[in-house]
Amino acid sequence: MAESFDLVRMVGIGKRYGGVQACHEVDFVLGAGEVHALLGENGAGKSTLMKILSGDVTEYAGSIAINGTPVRFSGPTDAQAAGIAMIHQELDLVPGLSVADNIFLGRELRTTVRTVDRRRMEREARELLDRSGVSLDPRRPVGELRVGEQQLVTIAKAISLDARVLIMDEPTSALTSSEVERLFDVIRELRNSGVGIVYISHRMEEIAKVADRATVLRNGKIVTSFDPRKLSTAEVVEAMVGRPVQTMFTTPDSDTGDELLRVENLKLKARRPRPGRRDPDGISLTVRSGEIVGLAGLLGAGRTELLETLYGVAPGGTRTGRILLQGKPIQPRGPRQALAQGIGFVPEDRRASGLVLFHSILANTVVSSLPSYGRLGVIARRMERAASTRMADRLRLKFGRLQDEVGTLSGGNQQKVVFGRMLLTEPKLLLLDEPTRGVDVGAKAEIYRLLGELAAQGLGVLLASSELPELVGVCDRVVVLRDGRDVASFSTADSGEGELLAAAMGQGAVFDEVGGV
Amino acid sequence: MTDVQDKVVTTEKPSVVATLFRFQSVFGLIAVFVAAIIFSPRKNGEILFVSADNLANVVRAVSEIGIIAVGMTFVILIGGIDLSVGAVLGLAAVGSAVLMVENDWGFLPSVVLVLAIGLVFGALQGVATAMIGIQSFIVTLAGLQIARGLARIWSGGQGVAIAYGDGPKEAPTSFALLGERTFGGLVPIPVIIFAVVAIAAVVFLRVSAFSRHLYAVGGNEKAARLSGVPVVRVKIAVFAICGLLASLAGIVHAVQLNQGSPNDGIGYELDAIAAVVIGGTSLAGGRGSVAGTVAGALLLGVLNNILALNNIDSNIQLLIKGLVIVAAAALQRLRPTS
Amino acid sequence: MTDVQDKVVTTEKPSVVATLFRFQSVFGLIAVFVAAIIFSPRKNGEILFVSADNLANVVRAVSEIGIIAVGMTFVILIGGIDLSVGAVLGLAAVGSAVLMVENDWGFLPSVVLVLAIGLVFGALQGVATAMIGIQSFIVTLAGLQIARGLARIWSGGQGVAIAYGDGPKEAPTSFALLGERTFGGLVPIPVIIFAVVAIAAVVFLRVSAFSRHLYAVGGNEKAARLSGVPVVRVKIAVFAICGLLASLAGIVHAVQLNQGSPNDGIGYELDAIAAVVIGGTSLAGGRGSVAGTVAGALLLGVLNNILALNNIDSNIQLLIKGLVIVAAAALQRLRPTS
Amino acid sequence: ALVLAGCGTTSERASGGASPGSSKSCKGTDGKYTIGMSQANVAEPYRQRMDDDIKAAAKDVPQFDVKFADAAQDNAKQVADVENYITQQIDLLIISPNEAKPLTAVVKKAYDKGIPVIVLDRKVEGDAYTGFIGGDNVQIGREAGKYIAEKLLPQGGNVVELKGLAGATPQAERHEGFVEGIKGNPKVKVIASASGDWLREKGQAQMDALLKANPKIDVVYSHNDPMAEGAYLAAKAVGREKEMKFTGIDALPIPSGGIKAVEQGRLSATFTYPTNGKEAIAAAKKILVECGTIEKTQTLPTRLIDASNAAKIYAEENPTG
Ligand SMILES: Nc1ncnc2c1ncn2[C@@H]1O[C@H](COP(=O)(O)OP(=O)(O)OP(=O)(O)O)[C@@H](O)[C@H]1O
Ligand SMILES: Nc1ncnc2c1ncn2[C@@H]1O[C@H](COP(=O)(O)OP(=O)(O)OP(=O)(O)O)[C@@H](O)[C@H]1O
Ligand SMILES: [Mg+2]
Ligand SMILES: [Mg+2]
Repeated sequence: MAESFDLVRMVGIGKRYGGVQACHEVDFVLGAGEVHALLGENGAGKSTLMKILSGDVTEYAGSIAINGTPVRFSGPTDAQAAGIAMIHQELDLVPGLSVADNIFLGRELRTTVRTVDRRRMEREARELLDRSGVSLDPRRPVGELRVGEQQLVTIAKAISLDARVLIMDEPTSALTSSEVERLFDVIRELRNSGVGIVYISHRMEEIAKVADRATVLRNGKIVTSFDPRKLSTAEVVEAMVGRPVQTMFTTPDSDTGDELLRVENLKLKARRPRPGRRDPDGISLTVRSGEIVGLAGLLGAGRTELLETLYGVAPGGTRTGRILLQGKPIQPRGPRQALAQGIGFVPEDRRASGLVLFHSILANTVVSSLPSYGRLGVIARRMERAASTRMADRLRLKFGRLQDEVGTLSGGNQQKVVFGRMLLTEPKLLLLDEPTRGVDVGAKAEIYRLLGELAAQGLGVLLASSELPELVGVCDRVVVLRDGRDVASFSTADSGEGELLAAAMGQGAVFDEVGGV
Repeated sequence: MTDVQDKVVTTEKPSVVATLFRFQSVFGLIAVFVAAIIFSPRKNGEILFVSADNLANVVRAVSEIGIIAVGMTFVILIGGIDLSVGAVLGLAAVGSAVLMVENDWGFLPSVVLVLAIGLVFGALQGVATAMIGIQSFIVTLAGLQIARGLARIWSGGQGVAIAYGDGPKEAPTSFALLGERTFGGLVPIPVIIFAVVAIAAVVFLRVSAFSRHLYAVGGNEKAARLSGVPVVRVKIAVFAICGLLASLAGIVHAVQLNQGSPNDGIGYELDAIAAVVIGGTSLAGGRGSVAGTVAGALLLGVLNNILALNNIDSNIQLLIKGLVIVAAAALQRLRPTS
Repeated sequence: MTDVQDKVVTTEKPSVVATLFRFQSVFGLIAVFVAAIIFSPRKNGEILFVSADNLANVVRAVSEIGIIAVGMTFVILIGGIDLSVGAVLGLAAVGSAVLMVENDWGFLPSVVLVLAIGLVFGALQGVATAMIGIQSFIVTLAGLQIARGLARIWSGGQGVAIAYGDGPKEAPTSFALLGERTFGGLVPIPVIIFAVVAIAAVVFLRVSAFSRHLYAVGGNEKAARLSGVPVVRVKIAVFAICGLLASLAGIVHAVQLNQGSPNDGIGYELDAIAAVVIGGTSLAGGRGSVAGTVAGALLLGVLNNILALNNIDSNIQLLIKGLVIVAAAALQRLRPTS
Repeated sequence: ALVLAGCGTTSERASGGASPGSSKSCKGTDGKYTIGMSQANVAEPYRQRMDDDIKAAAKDVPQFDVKFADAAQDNAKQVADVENYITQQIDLLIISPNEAKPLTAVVKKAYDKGIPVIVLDRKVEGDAYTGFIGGDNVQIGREAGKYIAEKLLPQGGNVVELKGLAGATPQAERHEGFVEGIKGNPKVKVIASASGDWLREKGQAQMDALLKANPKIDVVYSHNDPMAEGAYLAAKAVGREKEMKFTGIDALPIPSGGIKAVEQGRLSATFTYPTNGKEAIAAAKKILVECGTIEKTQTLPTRLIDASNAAKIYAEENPTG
């Protein structure tokens, strides 16, 4: 009898945020032992739908049944009790608590006298982490971990719930392919033991590999549902965006010019070394004007740290080696100096380091280039509006009014604001750290198109990314980092993802599992 | 996709309610003002509260807290707090009195030096906060004690009385003008000073590049720094401005009370912070306005006045004030989109 | 890949320096303690500061602030602040005196009622913060005024003297014991109460699940909520604990001074916050410890004592205290990992 | 003219012309009068008692309705309080100023509007008030000094002085008088002094250190009773309370006041600092009800309270209880 029920059945789900209809009449079904991919552009309503299922959002229209029993959760605890666990898109961890404490937060293991059983929590945490393929010390405070490691902790945490329904909202956005492979192994294991999994991702190549079924949301409504293994990526993308996306990657007509940036044997010895940080330990590379150079590497290879060092925001220490900008040696001292020299930087985590979410699109766009909109410290509002509007048009930003809070934009559009801000400073060299993390395919294509355009105008770009297809598709050349050193350099014209990955892992062999687009 | 996105967004035309809530910070003031009229004692049919004289008194009484609160708004906008303002007010009051009376300095040099002291004192607190990275609560708590100690030492522990005249040990009569009233004896000069400071601050926050930096630092310091905002300089400048305005309030205080006492301004910091928060500025930084602060200061002034006019017992006054502050803060939570 | 990861992890053995810095919150205390010994006046070759009864005095003098500061640590750990503790102390001191002396209640019922009042008062502030969402700074600023007003009303404005005996209008002699000394007349009972509170708090924070919830609410409220932490309940409980401890300090205060005055504890909130922050707890929440707070409170006590022993001018004392507070806070910034 | 003569015995009206208040104010026994009392700071027990005394005395005058305001130690707040009384058109102002200079202008403003003003405890400057009633802190300090030099330490000895809040006028005056008072006996030495900010617990903490630093203390001269009590508690804690004597000032006739402390043997002596509440209402009655005049300055003498008279005086001051 129980067999005849679906694990999860959501019927007629609706949710409004002010003027935004995040979900509208959505029917969603998840079966036991099924991996169900949820696709859609930024702002399509994927997270909202899943937040409703996991008890995070409690006011909504429609009904939910678990195994045929109607439920209405009044909070995440209820949902957990009903066997639903969710990995949230934003890394929701407590920085001051240890990995073990975070994993068991809210359901701490107790001793017989009701005190916290720290030893057991640490042991079980270690086992969980091992299972998802990371060996992290469970006693380390989460605040010290890198973004990717934190993401692995959230995964371990969700797995530890032994849920019947596991929702993964962009679990891999900060992971490189090896961690992703591990995760997929875990997902397959769970599926085989009857767990229903909802998988949300903007990395199209992952969907075909892991999902049994896929549902596409657009503007809060279900558009279509299909078997991803039977469709090509292009068809999936078309289903999502609603129109064919002709070329994902507009490989630039590599018309490169003079040498713009030269880094020679750059090393940074931090005055106060932080555990887990991988400061440059002998990196040499060059970027020509009009060239897009990729930075590949595994989690913790030191890509972020290299960009931070070049932008002058790495922690203090002794720097050796040389950095030359247009042939002249420079000593990066901080964002102001870097911007003045024509170096722009788009940080990895746009929410934490890029935007003031509750400030307007306008304020966020112009903040780096304010002095150019007036005289004597007085802003000419017309000039600043004009600049902001111009940038929004150029980036094809989707927005209502410039006064809207930037936090109400979808992820991809937020990313464009950070981008646009840097473009307004008219840089010669742009340092990009994971610029498409969490950005949907359509918006990604726009960002790539834009990069191509900029390069054509003579800008040099140094692009760190964890997505190999992106590196291969967008860059002229890719430099591979490992342990803070550059270990290889490829021209994308004549090498593929496999070679990149092998170099990144320090192996000669090629991983054939890592499929292409 | 574009059309739907557009539609989604354009449904967000500011509704009447939303527009109304833009002025939320004055809701409390209006409520208290109306209550004041209703509860005002009457004499011979005249509503005492709304008499011109009384209203002038109300505004005069809040002018010092108001001036301080404008500076405090800046500090709170960058996510800081300044507990030293009351003590700096005392230091400035003592300074004006000692310089003009005991040292026989002229009006201008005294005022300039006193303002400079406030500016430098604030800037030093800014340095400790921005460059050493100590939390501003603790820096300015220490600053409070230091400023109070300096004021005691400078004044010799006693209030320094200010007499006016051209003789020795007399302050220039031009200084006394600051405490007078104008426009037919109705509008006190301190009120005009407060108004000028408030308007200047509002305009400054609207048009200056600096103000964008200030909001950015308070909104997300890390993002501001990466965007090239001179975070350290902004912080130091903001604390310096706050010290400067506290000093200005101290000069106004001295001239109104004809003396500079080292115990002047005790506890004013909490009143100023209350005015700022009631005015809708978030203690977390990045959100708020000077206009709200002015409304908040006036609310507190009207409240004090109406309680006094009705001769409410001072203990009951404490209870009522506490409850009104909570209620006013709760009003701030009524935003349609939270 | 695994090997690389392993290497990354295993390099993280805590170095000697890092271990040392785990106890950073006592650095300041040690520095001030050493300075106190150096600058201590001597009589007949005896270093007055380190004499047993002077040290007992130092700890007795900080016991009230210490008890309050333990509760304040909890509040600050969840990212809040409680400005009402000094006023609640006054309310509790008045309450104990009035109940035992004027109402002739017994020891236990009086103490229980007074503690309950503190608990409920704190809990109500917690409700206003957690459920209405008003910033705790402003809630407790209002709470300060309300508690002070209640204390004034309850006591009739005057301190209520506590006389001991079995007669009417006399407090039970058992109550007087709380102010006595034990262990050969050396260790004051208030010190023991402080020690018990502090140790209980340290143990509680180590072993209880509640403490994880508390750190989580302060560190990342949203994450706490999503993990099923009862955020609202945690907040209310924490403010209730803080009120309870402030009440306990009020009882200790009353018994030490043989009276309950509505003006007791004015300004204690700032001392308590200073102790917490000097002890390394971040006002942003989520990070800190009770052990640090105890060290912070002792630091302030030693500082006050050595300044008094040397008969430093009270104005200079203010300056020195301000500077030492800043220096102690700056010491907290020396962490190898910030 | 009659009224003018009555009210202005010692004062000349700054505003000239009609005598303030009187013609307008005095409506005889049939009138109803609102009196505004502006208190500097009720958080000081002395001032709370002053308000209480005024309240009690006013009960016996059915024509009077007394309102109270508390400036909480803030000059600016007290200015506002007086202004609010002016707005309310009160019939008479009693003020106990927080400080002299800052309140002078607003008191004059009230006085010039024809409101009779009785100033208590601390004077304002000039003479734009109807009458001042107060104690003499220098005199009290002197009496205390003499008492210590002659009665407690005729053979000389070590005195420590616990001072009030730095910057407060009474603190300076009580110190100044004391120094004069002990002059007669050069063997009396003030070996240390500390500021207890008028507070019991500060007195206690300061005394802890003074006891530690000074092995021989014979007398503790405290600027008020609460600090003296605090000092006593500190000495008791180290078992030295019998070695020395304690004196205070204020002698408030309340259970937590100095008279009780003398009666119960903790303090050797204290000196009354009269609150003048009763006298203020008497003066108000004279002005408003009896249309009479009052003295421009009325200084109430201090009284020595020691074990011999403490119980009696306490009973006198609290007739009902
Ligand atoms: N708390 C909120 N307040 C207001 N609007 C919200 C809120 N959460 C989501 N929205 C809006 O609801 C819509 C759907 O958002 P949702 O997060 O579900 O999108 P998503 O499909 O998960 O997008 P992404 O791929 O970027 O994660 C968006 O327009 C978003 O701006
Ligand atoms: N122990 C640490 N404490 C605080 N921050 C850290 C620590 N280790 C790393 N970080 C920060 O984390 C970021 C690097 O982690 P990130 O997640 O970017 O690694 P990654 O992208 O996987 O690897 P890569 O170094 O190749 O970029 C940097 O911003 C760095 O400052
Ligand atoms: Mg999402
Ligand atoms: Mg990175």
